Amino acid sequence: MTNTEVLLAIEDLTVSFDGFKAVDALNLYVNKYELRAVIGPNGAGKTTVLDLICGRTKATAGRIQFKEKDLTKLSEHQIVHLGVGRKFQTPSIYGNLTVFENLEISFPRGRTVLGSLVFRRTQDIRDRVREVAKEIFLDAHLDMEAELLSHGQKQWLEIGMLLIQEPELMMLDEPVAGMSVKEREQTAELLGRICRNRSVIVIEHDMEFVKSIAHKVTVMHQGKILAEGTMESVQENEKVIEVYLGH
Amino acid sequence: MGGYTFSELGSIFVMQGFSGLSLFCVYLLMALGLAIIFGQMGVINMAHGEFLTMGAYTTYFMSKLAVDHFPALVGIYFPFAIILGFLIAFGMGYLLEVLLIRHLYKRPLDTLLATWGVSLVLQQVFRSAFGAREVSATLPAWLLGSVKPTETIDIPLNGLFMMGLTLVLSLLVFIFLFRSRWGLKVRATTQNRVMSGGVGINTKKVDRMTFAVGCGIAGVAGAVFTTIASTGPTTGSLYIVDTFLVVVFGGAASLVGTVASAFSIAQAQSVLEFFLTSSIAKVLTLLTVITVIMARPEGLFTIRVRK
Amino acid sequence: MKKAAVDENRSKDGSWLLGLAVLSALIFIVMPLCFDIFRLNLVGKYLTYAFVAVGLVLCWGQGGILSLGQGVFFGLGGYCMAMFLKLEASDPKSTAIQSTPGIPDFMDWNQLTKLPWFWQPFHSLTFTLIAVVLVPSLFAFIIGVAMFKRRVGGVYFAIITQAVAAILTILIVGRQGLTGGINGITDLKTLHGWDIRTNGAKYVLYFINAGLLVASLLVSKYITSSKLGRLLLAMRDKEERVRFSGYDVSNFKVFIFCMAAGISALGGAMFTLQVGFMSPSFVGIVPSVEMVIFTAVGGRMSLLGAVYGTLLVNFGKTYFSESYPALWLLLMGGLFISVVMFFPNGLAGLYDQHLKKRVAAAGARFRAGRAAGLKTAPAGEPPGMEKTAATLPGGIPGKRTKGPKQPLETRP
Amino acid sequence: MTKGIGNTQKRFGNFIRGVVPAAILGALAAAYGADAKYPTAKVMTTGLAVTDNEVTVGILHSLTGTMAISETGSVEAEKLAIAQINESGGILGRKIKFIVEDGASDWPTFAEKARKLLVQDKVAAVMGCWTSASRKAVLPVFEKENGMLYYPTFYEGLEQSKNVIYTGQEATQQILAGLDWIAKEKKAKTFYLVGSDYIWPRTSMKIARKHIENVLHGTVVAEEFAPLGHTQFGSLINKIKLKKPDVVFAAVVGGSNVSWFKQLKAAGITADKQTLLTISVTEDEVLGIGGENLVGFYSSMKYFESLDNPNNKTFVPAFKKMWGPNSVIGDVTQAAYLGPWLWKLTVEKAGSFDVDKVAAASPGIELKTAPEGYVKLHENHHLWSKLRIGQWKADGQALVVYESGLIEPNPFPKGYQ
Amino acid sequence: MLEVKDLQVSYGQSEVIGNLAFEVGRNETLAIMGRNGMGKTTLMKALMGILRSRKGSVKLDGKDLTKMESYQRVAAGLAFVPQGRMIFSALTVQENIETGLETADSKTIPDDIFALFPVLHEMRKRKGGNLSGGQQQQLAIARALVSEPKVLILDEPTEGIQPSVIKDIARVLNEIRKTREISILVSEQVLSFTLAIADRLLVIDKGRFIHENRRDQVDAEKIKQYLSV
Repeated sequence: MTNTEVLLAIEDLTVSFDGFKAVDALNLYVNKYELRAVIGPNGAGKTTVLDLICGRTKATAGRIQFKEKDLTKLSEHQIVHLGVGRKFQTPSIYGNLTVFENLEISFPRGRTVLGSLVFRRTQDIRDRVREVAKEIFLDAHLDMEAELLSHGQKQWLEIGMLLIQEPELMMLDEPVAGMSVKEREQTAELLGRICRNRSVIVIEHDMEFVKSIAHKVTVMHQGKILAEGTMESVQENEKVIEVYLGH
Repeated sequence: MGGYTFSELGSIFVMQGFSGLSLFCVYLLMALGLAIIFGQMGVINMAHGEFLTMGAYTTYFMSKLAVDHFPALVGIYFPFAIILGFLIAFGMGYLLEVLLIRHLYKRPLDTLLATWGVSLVLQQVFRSAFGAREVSATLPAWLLGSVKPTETIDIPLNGLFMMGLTLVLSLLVFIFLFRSRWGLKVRATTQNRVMSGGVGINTKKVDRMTFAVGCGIAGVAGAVFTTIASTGPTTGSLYIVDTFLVVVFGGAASLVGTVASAFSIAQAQSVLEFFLTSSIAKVLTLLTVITVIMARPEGLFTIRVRK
Repeated sequence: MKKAAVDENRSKDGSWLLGLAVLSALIFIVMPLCFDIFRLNLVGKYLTYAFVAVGLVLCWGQGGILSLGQGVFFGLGGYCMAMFLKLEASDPKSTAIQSTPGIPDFMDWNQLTKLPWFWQPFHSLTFTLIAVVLVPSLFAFIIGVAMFKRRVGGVYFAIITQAVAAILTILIVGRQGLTGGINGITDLKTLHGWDIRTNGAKYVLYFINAGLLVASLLVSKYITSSKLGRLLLAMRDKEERVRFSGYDVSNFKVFIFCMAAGISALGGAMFTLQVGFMSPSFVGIVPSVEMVIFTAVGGRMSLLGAVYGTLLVNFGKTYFSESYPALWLLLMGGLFISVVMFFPNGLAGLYDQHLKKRVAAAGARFRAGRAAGLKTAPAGEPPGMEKTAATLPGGIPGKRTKGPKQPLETRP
Repeated sequence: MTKGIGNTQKRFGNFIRGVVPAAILGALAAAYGADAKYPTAKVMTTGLAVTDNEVTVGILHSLTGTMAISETGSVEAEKLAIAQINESGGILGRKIKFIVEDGASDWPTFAEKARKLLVQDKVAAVMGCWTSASRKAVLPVFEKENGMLYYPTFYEGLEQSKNVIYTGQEATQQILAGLDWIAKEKKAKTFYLVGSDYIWPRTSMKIARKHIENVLHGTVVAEEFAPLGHTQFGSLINKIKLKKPDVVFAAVVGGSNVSWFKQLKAAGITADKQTLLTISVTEDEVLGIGGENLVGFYSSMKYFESLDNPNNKTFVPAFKKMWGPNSVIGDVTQAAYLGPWLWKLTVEKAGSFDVDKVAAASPGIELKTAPEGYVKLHENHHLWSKLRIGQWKADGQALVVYESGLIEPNPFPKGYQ
Repeated sequence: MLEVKDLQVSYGQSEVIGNLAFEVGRNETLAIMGRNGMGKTTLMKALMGILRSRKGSVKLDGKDLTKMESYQRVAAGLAFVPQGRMIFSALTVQENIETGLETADSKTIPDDIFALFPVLHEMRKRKGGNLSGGQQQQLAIARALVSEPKVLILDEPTEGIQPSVIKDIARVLNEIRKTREISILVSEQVLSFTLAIADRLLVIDKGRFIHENRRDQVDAEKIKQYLSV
């Protein structure tokens, strides 16, 4: 890879909790328009890496370069403003708002106190909300209270809430958990579309799904990178087989 | 401080150190019960001060009983008053948990409001039962006066007693929490309520007992406080904010934190008071506590854990 | 479908405005007609507490920020006003008996010979009126920035506000040469030469107070129905999500906390004017908690409910303390407990549960009848059956659970 | 607990037995006497609650809250005085009826209730208030609505109003003679001043300091104020030990008082080693502090329950008969007892209930039956009274060791401000 | 031994499992297989009384557990090893095991537990949170075993665990079944592990059973198909 293509560069990233190193001197580079899958056993530090990138957890040491800026010094909303979106493991949506309102509230306008006071629902917002809703297969449910959506639909909605902000890097923590086969297929297709003009990091357990989407796979174990490469090369890696893919 | 001999200054230093320690004991006694209730269970019990008052009135009542009817017992009633103070506060705490608190575990801030109401009710009950006047228990002679290790040093007996009791009580709480089966259940429940049920612990019963024990400890604190302060219907409200600050400052879930925080707040307060006026000392101490909480929102003694 | 939602929103606001009209009629017409000036003045006093309650609906109900120190802002507003009035009452002529005429009496008693610097600007009414709102808001801003930027929240914030109230009380009481101490600032007489103690003045002040309250309600309503209001609700339940949608959560909390403080301060200033003095007993913890209770009784999510709650509790307090002095604490305590236990949504919740459908149905019938005459009747559900009210979470910070309880743990 | 309840019942029984017959007698007397000599239209021209056989007064004290502790005694004394007045034929042939209002230890509530008493109930006079703060809160109300307040507490002075009669002592009456005595008796030169942090102790200490420095030519080694409700005096006590003053002059109030004396005793500061003069301890406070913690310390008051004079010999039993044998009578309680009596004498002198006339007639009123002895109302609406120093005994009573002559009230003392 | 009838569980409006019925025989090991999100964990939690079921009944040895709280079910003879182990990370290993003694007759940890898991004996003073995943899994099983259950319920015991340890766990489970004569109900995604321990397999999909096999008749290919996308 050449330097110009790198969107996210993580170097020597370390975070320790009470002596326990959840992420240990990690180096990770994600290119523009790349879809990267991160896999690894529970407790390998996958979610913690996402937490570190999006500012939810502060690093003990190391740097996270995103578009020439060091994210470790920024707060969560600043990181979002730079173009990083994050979906949580369990879908985090506003249950008592409608799908429309969920998307609207995520629309990047009126983000300041004053802005939100004078915010009006204009036609361009309506159009954009519909557009995104269509993309995440929820255009028929715009007025449904989000609480009533199925688990998979909630996952989509959260992805939609990121999409509407047009981030350059999207991080998805287990996006297909709880989805039906058909929903998984749809999600795979959605991710394929999404990463056409942005980079995506996906944490997933479902190997088949990872295989179907990822350009490149990173395997994590005990806070470190165990292997990196194509799905095939990773699957043949001895160490990986030992800790993870044994079966 | 010219004009004083070295030994005089030394004595003052010793006595000042002792005042700081007494204050530490006061704070710790107040906070121990709350550290269990708030720290372990997350219940904000604004009526905690009233459980303290309960213990104090128990002592007063016992002392009156002894003075009026059994003068021979005046010298020895006090330990029994402490035990009875514990039992009464424990019983009332148990009742409160059953009637009120258990319905509110999911709404911690609402327990604050409801228990505030409880504290109002209890204050009025005290007032109706014991009158609005402040009362004072007649203390046994062995609790009055001071020991004089040197000519210039006076160490108050009640302070010593309080320290001894604080030590014993802290040890008991420690044993209760860390060395008993019961404590094991409490800690398991605090860590993971669902899983505790899954290994066979009756978490509701644990809650009830934990809350009651916390209240009982407040009762003991109240009984002990009769040696240094008065008892009135509103006595408890004097302590409540300080108590919460001690617990919050130390880090709600950590018993060691509570001890450390009681110690540092007491020392700060006591030293500042010696050099400044009491009011300013109090203001400065509170401000420091707030600033520290700002810097460490989870309190002094918390472990950074993975989210 | 979208159209229906818009209509629904509009009718939601419509029924709120109707509610406001009813409340206004009660305050502006019914109360003055029913009560003599003594009682009306009392009502006026209660209504000043309603400002605090409205502020609490904003920051507690909407924002999930429980402050147990709102009395601080009420008090600061009141003190600003009282300082101006005291300076006016302390002209050299009426204070000729003092060693230093022309300064407030309590300063003279405390051997001050010069007006302290921070009292100087309160000679100006314009400055005072600005300070009444600005000083408490600024104070709230400092607390808010300090706390919310550091993500201190929930119980911790509540306890810290109590500590702040305690600190301020100690300072006011302790620096009595500057503040009047525990006595407060008393014996206030005139506002720009206008005697505020006369019955006429009391009427005027009552109506000004009522007017300001309605204005505060309107402003608050605007805030809660703006995107900011929705964001507050959203961050109350899912703070992380809001943060990761690119919002600086602390800014919004600071804003709503300052708003609440400013509104409370207005109440404080009107209190000073109507009652004729200000004392540190409002800054303390007890009144602050009582004001939270007013809000809880009214319904923590309901702006109008806050006003009703305040009036109800205070009428109760006055009535019971006149009739059964020893009982009112018991009743008050009982009220706290029962509201929390049985009516977590307060009066507003009761209204929603029992009366609303009927009122809404009646409204719908009325409108339907009227609309039928014009063209087709508006279709769909009755306008009062808004979904927001029904799905608003009951308590903080946990939300009302639906169906089976969610398991507490999540996967690690 | 049972004992307390029993007490209340007995008290109430006594009250019924005492008051009911008196009321009937009073009413009878009124039915015959009032119209003839004092027609209502003549004795009252301002719309007060005065009928042909009744006149209404208000009692305004804290029945709840922190101040209830102190104010209960005053309410009891005022009720006793009213019952006795009614028993002896009432006032201008009219029986006194009273309305009790609760100030709830909250100053705005005092103002609200004062306004209610004056505006709604139109009471002819109000016996009430205890703290300066509550008085300051109601003062504008009384001046605005033109009411009459009988205020019982010793206080800081610096006030004088047409609408208030101060039956307690102002600061100079309580402090100066006391300091003179202790300076002379104990050859005291150095003083340590300690008070609660609010206006009365601060003003009192200010006056004390001026007197010590300018008149007694002594030294004030330190002046300390603890926040109200303070319970930890360890550091302060150490400071006293360090300074070793000849006299500790104290004005600590409320619950703090108890902690203060208990901790003094515990730290070994007892009367045999340290002279202490307080202006804030009466028999009421001793009940809370415990006599054993105070033995040998001095209080500067105008009245002690143990006072040996004929008036007091009848007053104390009457009080105990009405309120139970365990009740105690402190300085303020006695001063509160004077209120209704002074008012009765004044009304009878003026021949009218009208506030203006009562205010005008007040100066010069003499009450010879006061438990504290002879008192006289000054033009400034304060009382001439004596100062007494009591030394506390373990049983909670004081031994009066010094008594001054009648002292003129001087609420605005020149040279002390 | 364990008899489940018409069990139905929902989150809010969405039904997660509907009308499940099955039985675990005495001394039988039954495995329930299925992909993530198909309702395995929900079923396990419902059996333990952690989730309330909307309908249906659970009987253990003829005793109706349906209305019981979790701790009562444990007392009645169920024991639970949850997904993700859920050990009490701030308690020591020994304390963790002791929490399981609540319903047992003995109040000290029986020796055979440490014989079964020697590594736990070595580490008994360590905090549970500092153990490796495999050790935690053993700890969770030990904690469940000390309550002397009739039925042991394990929810995805192999998740995130190294293959060598997985083999260990299989061995231990088989040993337990033999020596203690208890029934085991286990939910799994790993077929090899399942085949090593289970007498019978059920496959769950979208909250319903779609396939059943005895171990000797297992059609591995078919089950693999159900388990993959």
